[in-house]
Amino acid sequence: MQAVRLPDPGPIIEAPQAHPRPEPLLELRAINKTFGSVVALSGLQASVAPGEFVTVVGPSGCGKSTLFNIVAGLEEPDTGGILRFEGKSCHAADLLGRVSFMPQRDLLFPWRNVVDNAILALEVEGMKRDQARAKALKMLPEFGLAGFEKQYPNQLSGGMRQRVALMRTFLFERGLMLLDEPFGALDALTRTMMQRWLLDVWQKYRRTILFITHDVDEAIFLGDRVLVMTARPGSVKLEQVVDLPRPRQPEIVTSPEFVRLKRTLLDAIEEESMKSFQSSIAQEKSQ
Amino acid sequence: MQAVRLPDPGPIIEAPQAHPRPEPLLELRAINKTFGSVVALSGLQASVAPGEFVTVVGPSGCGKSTLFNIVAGLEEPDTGGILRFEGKSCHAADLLGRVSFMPQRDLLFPWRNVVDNAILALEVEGMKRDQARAKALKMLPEFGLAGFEKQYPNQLSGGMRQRVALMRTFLFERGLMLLDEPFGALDALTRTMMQRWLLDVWQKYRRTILFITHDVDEAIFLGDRVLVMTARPGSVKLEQVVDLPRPRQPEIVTSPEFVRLKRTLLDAIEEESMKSFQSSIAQEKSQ
Amino acid sequence: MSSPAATSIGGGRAAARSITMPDPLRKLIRLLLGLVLAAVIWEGAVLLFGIRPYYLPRLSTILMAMAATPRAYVDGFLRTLAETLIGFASGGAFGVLTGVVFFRVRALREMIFPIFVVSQTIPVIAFGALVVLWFGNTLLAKAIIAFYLTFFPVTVNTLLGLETVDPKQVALMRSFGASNRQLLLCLQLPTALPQIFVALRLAASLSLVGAIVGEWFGDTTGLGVLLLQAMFTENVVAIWGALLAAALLGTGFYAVIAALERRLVFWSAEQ
Amino acid sequence: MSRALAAPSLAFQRGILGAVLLAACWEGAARGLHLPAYVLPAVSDILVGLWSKRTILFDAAGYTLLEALTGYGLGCLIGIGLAVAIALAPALRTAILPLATAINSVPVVGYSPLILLWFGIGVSSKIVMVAMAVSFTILLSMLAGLDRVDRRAVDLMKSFGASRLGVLWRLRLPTALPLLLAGMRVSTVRSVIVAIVTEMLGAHGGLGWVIYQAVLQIDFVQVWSAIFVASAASLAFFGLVGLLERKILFWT
Amino acid sequence: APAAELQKASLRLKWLPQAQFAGFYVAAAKGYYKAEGIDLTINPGGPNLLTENLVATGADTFGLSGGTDSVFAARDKGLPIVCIGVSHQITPFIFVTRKDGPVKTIQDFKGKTVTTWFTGANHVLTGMLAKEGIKPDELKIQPQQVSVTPFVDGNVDVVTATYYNEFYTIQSRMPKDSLKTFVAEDYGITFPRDTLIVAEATAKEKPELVKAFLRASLKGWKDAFSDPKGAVDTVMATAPTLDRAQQEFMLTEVKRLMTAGAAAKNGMFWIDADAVKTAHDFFLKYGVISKPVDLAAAYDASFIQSIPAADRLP
Ligand SMILES: Nc1ncnc2c1ncn2[C@@H]1O[C@H](COP(=O)(O)OP(=O)(O)OP(=O)(O)O)[C@@H](O)[C@H]1O
Ligand SMILES: Nc1ncnc2c1ncn2[C@@H]1O[C@H](COP(=O)(O)OP(=O)(O)OP(=O)(O)O)[C@@H](O)[C@H]1O
Ligand SMILES: Cc1ncc(C[n+]2csc(CCO)c2C)c(N)n1
Ligand SMILES: [Mg+2]
Ligand SMILES: [Mg+2]
Repeated sequence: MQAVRLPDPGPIIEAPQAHPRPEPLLELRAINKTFGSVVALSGLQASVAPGEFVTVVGPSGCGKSTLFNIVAGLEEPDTGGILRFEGKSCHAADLLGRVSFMPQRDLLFPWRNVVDNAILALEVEGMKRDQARAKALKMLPEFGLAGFEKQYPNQLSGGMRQRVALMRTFLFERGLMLLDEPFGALDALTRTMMQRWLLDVWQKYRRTILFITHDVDEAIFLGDRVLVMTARPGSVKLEQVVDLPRPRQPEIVTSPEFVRLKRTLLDAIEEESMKSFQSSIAQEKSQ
Repeated sequence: MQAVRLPDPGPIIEAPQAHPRPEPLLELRAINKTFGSVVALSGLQASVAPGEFVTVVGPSGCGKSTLFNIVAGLEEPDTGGILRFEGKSCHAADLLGRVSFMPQRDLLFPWRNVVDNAILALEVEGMKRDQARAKALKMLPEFGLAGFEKQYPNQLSGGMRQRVALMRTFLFERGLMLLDEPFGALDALTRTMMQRWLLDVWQKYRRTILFITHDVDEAIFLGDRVLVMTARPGSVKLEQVVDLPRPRQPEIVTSPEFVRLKRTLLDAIEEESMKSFQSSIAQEKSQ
Repeated sequence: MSSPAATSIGGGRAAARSITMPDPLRKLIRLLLGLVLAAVIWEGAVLLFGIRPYYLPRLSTILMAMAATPRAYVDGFLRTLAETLIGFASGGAFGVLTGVVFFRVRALREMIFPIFVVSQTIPVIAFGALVVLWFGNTLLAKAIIAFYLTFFPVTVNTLLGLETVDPKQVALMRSFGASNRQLLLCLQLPTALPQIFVALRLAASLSLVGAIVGEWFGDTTGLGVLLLQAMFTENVVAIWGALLAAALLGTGFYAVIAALERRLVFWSAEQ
Repeated sequence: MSRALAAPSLAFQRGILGAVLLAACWEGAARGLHLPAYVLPAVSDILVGLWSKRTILFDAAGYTLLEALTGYGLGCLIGIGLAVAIALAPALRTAILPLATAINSVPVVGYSPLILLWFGIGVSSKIVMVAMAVSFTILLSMLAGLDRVDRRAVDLMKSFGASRLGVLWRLRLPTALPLLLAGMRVSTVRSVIVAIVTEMLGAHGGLGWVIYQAVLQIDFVQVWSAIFVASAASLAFFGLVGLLERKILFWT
Repeated sequence: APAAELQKASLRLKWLPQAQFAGFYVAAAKGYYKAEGIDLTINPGGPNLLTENLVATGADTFGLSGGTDSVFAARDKGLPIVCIGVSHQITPFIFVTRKDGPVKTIQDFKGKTVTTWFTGANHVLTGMLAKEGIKPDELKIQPQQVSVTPFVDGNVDVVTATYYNEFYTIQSRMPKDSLKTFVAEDYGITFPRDTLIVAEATAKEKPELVKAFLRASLKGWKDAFSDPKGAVDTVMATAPTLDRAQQEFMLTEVKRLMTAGAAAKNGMFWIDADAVKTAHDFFLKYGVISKPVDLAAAYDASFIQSIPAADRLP
């Protein structure tokens, strides 16, 4: 099924067609993933160029986290799919330790303070604690955490926890960052603040980011490109380039171009949501 | 401080001014509430007309839930405030059992199945189980729960749980319904579905509803009127009538009138959010 | 149950399982196989390594000794079972009751709870004479010791469970106009139930300890008597016999409580 | 702030009040009903007896605590070791867990005849008994703790390239700590009681031995004095581990 | 007598059912107590239970308690109990060593490891040593455990045994004739053990009950000795897991202990005033009791003496 498109919502590229940029950092082709009798992903294609900020939206249970788990090296896709990273074909397991992954919840360790949580990945890599801490301390102000380095997670607000988790991900300096709904647990207002702040940080470090969200406003506000996924089995239904100027201002969300993009995406998502709503509602377990 | 307003966003009424409808169902005047040294509400005024759908937005921690607790009879406001319900002045405690209250989380009892959760309030009232169940069973299809009556909450999706909680609230037939962020825990797409469905149900039963949310889109999409609260200590900063036609179509969220209303509200909220963001971030505990 | 949830989530595995045989039967067979295997290892090890019967007799010797005087073991088993059950039931009921009372009346809790704690640091066996003095050589006396060991964990966990009740849920119930009694029955006790069952499982083991120790205060029937008798006549085979009977009783009772728990607090099993 | 300070002190006062009331009832019953010492000695007599026999009781308490603490330490090591082994090699689980549950459901006192026969009447049999009683509790609570780990947190660690051991050390062990320490706290009282019970069946010394001897010498004041000391020792041990627990688990 | 007129009473033993108490079980099984108008319950003992205590408080009517030593101790502490008969007329304990071991005479105990029970047997040992001029701290005296295995394994030089119980176990686990024993009587010491006791109140208020109990018990014991196999059957009906051979041995030995000394002439449960006096003086000397005990009040021979001699002799 095709997305219903309003006239001229910007350049739209069909999913099977590869993105035209020259040397993608990550490339997925014909990726399938089956869990027992559940087909989570089927024939998924996507690519991410270096320095790009790609957002992914799709109905609940469509396989977004599964996609991330594959790219993070945690799950192997079914045989037959092609996975290329930094120009070389590889197995998912080869990616373990090569992309920096931030899961759906912050997953801070309650027994580690802010700094020690932030340097977790560095420690696993084998860096000396002192060295890692020094590195993290320098970064704190940028993450709005200056003065909080000795605090423990249970002393932080949801927004701050999320920033610590993001800092942990940033400190694990890898070519590709995977962010799985980092702001999903935040209330709408805090969320807006965090989005603006993330763009500031990204602007500065220019990492390549693949970002999952449920929120269409968020997907447009942050991304260079939005991938809309189909209902399960998941594949890419629509790739929407977001040609809004950067740096993006908060006011942009009520600008006509933004609203037009939102309309396009909403229509595509609507169709998929409707498909999966009735079935997913019966099956998806809470928490 | 006043809200920054774009030209002509629709009729705006200053907070201290009473809503002009004749006989309000609920009226609050000069309500204060202090917890120890924390002033949660200060000089709050508001009124709700019969059959009206009023939405409330405001920064986290501004006292929205406190307001609801007072109206539900769970907290007594500080002395001096005026509380009128169905035209009569009363204490908060008098309202216990007289408004139907739906708290921020679904709070379903995991040991009760769908029907038994739905009839909880009826049982407390003293209705016979069989009678209550029969009543609930008739309502199930409307709430999209037909065939699920014997399921337990842990077998339901988040959206379904929320509908069971709503059904419990509807079955407790009282003049006023208080819904405290009923969709806060849902993902954005499920949430959209639930909003549409709620409007359908409301259209049919025409209950008076006071509805808290963090999401401006939601507040506009659902409400006849939006109350914007100030940062703590909470009071009503802005009352915004939403003069969009009903029944409201999903497409309305990208319509120019909608976007204009959103802009007005966002500006007002932005100001308050900014005020409370830096302080709340350091103080608010996670979870 | 054929909920959509159940079928779709575990669909693959359930299907694979159902090809072989129903679940409980499979479990039972696996259990029996495990027991037979353990028995063979026991018997084999004793023969193979020539372990002195003084340290570990052959299983067959033990079973034959038990078969020689089956009444002693059957009577002992039933008697100890009765003591255990009475102590467990009364301790459980008292534990829940005090838990609720302590939850409701803070002053009482602060006055009495510390005494409860101290009572649990006293080795019962030390005042066995007092128990006989006060309650004689009755079944009741043993049950009381089982009770003494049982009630405290239940009190603690009931209290813990009641305290985990979500204040928001309490507010919800009160907004419906619920009375204190309705609050307790509809919300607080069900919420505490999983915690209470954790304690009951522990209490199942403890009540058996109480019954056995209670039988050391002069009695003629019971697994504790058999154990003591065997210990002081240096009859290792009889010690093992009594131990096996106690193991059967202990494991069986524990399994029953655990099964009851799975049935009654079905909702927390998923977590 | 002031209320927060006042609340625990009120609780403390009530606790003291409860203890005083109990002691008064006891004293009143013993004196008022002229109960002889072999039925129930008065509290005051017990305290006097406790003071006059303080060296004997103190030595005995030391003896018992030595057994209890050594057994406790050993039991903790065994329990934790087995749990970690199971965590590292899940295949072990099916072998160890059913066996442990079966052994654990038999009352420890049931094993005392065998342990006394095998390990003699000295301290070693007490240590073994305590270690047995403690290790199962620790194994089960540690396992429950290790299993409580969030799968997603494990995935996160793996995505950082952490090995099995790295995940265990940095994630699973800290996650297990709260349940482990709760198990350790509960086990303290148990370890002292098991040591005393085993001493009563045969020993060279210790509080259980003192109680046993005192009964035969018909010295019930001494029996009760020893019980008081045993209770105090258990409470001290319990309090110490509880304190340690709160110190270690600062984040809960 | 019809059931309605039966008087309820209980007998507390010093330990679990075994042939050591066969006569009482036989009397109960054959209805001798009922015939005397007593509805008797036999309550076994256990670790940490003290017969004197239970009888003094009235929890039990009759008691078969530790021995003369524990009766003295009880009287010394003011427990109102009276001894109405003595079962074992001579010391039931012996001290056992290996024939080929280093201990040839009691002088050789010096520096050796000796285990004993601190429940009365220790006094016998101290007495024997004292007669030989040895102080207890010259040897390593240790509490004896449940098991005789440390001795069998050679970890202990001298072990304490009762004739009827541990001595049997040792003999069954070591070659015959490899053992040497030291007997208290050879050193001029006799500690009569297994005393029958009642509360002072019972003795005073229900002398007929006491006499009836003694009559029935004596009958039971006479039957037990004339039909040992039947007596062991009766005991094992209560405690079926016991070892028959050991119980038969025990009954033989118990018969020897119960009919030794003055009992040979005066019959069972005879209270030998001389032996009691000797033991009393010994305990006083070694501080086991704090002050002299009124022997006339503590040992009341009138009940046993009231029974015709023929009924007392086995
Ligand atoms: N390990 C697994 N075993 C079996 N099924 C799985 C497993 N992981 C995921 N699934 C199934 O695969 C589908 C896709 O799951 P996934 O978590 O990737 O969805 P998602 O798009 O991230 O959903 P959400 O938006 O709710 O996070 C779901 O139906 C899920 O139940
Ligand atoms: N029982 C109480 N005791 C002390 N302080 C309280 C209590 N209830 C609420 N508060 C405080 O009052 C303020 C308002 O709380 P309230 O829960 O009403 O905010 P809210 O607007 O509902 O926030 P949110 O959007 O996060 O739900 C907060 O600072 C909170 O900490
Ligand atoms: C007279 C006499 N004294 C001690 C023992 C052996 N023993 C040592 S401790 C104990 C248990 C409690 O007293 C037993 C039976 C015996 N057999 N007979
Ligand atoms: Mg996901
Ligand atoms: Mg709230």
